[in-house]
Amino acid sequence: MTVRVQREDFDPGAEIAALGVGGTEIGAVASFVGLVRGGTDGVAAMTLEHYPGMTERQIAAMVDEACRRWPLDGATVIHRFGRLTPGDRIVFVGVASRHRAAAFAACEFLIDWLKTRAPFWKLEEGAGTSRWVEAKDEDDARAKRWQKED
Amino acid sequence: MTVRVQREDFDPGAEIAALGVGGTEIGAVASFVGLVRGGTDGVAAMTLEHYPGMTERQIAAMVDEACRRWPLDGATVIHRFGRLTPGDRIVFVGVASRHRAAAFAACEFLIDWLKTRAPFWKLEEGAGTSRWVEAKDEDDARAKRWQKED
Amino acid sequence: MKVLYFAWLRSRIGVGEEDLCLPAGIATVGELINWLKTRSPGHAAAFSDAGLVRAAVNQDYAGLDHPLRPGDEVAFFPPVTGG
Amino acid sequence: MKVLYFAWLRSRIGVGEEDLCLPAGIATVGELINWLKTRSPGHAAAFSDAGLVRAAVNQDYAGLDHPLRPGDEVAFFPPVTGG
Repeated sequence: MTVRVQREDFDPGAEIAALGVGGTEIGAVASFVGLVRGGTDGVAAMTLEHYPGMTERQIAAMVDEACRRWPLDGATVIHRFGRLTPGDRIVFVGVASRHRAAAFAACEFLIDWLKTRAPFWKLEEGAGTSRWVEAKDEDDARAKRWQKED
Repeated sequence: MTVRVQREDFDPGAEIAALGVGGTEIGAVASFVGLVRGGTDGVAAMTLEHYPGMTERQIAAMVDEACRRWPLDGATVIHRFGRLTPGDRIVFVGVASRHRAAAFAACEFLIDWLKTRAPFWKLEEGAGTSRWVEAKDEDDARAKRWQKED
Repeated sequence: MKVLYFAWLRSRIGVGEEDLCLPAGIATVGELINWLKTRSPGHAAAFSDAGLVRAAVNQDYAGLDHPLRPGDEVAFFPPVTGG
Repeated sequence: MKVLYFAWLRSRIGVGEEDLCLPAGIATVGELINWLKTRSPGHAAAFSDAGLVRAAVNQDYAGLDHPLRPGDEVAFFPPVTGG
């Protein structure tokens, strides 16, 4: 299990390759790459602020939870911070499993949870001003799909 | 939209990067890599036979259908044929979209359909014998999830 | 008419492709199968369990009642196992 | 006690971190917020809509009634927008 919070870009191909070498029982690697969108309102750049320490702790807890819910052979989460421009990669989630259903479910679970639990905040720049992006109800709704009935 | 049926290996990172440059409106690239599993019965290798012509035609039709169902900015399907050994990559499915929900759904749709509609057959070698792999009911069930009620 | 066989149908029949002159009265995929079964013990073995055989006409999936026309490319194979 | 602010809470308060000596009687996150609001107009503005503020104690999410102990690291921030 790999969790990295970093300013630098990452290489999705290298991460997928690393997930696939965890054993010959791995049949499926599902992955997700999130990119900065330009937007119709002409966003020129954004700065991702985060809470060092809590970020890694929360992401590690999400990965542990995914491993409890699905039979996984590997999981990698990388999230960037700092200034990014449209087209830049922001986030990578990759999951290896024997079967594809578990790989897809865990991958979606992790990105949905990242969106609603990992302490990152986006400050968008555009047309000479900047504004803090507001959280989306839609993201909360997607994350709630994974809540267990206890 | 890219469809390739080939003997050679492919580079998931290069395919994901190519999907991401389709425009600054792309926020999500979901992808899937299928690998040859060794299996507990000690499979040493497999040979993937296919129906040249029909394979490309059926995969292109699946990609068209995915584009009708979800708002996609790009889709790539690569499927190998020939002799492969455990750990080798077999199949790549990558989908780019503005939003991650569409990217994940279309990616799962394409791999589920590939498993049940693309004319490929696996001949497994192991312990001095070879046998044709049988289709799985589980794969049919997963593909049926996507059938529309007309 | 060009008829193709894949996977274990090919193994049992012994060839992957046949160019056949169909006798009169064979108008559907199902009728073609019934005629092919009479051609050799290998053909009979390949088509012995119709439930395990899939058909395509001109590279699209086709049912037993799918009509056949001169020049069609017909293929028979087991349920697919790619991906 | 170390208190951290992120995103627009930091902008409004003017600093990202404060080392504070809490007066007696502040035993929960909610009580801490009420006291912080009295420290400056910036603090008051940051906490003016409690529904927009999330809290963490020792880097785990915490509700208003979460107890505070000496040495805790407390953070306040808006709903997250990463990914």
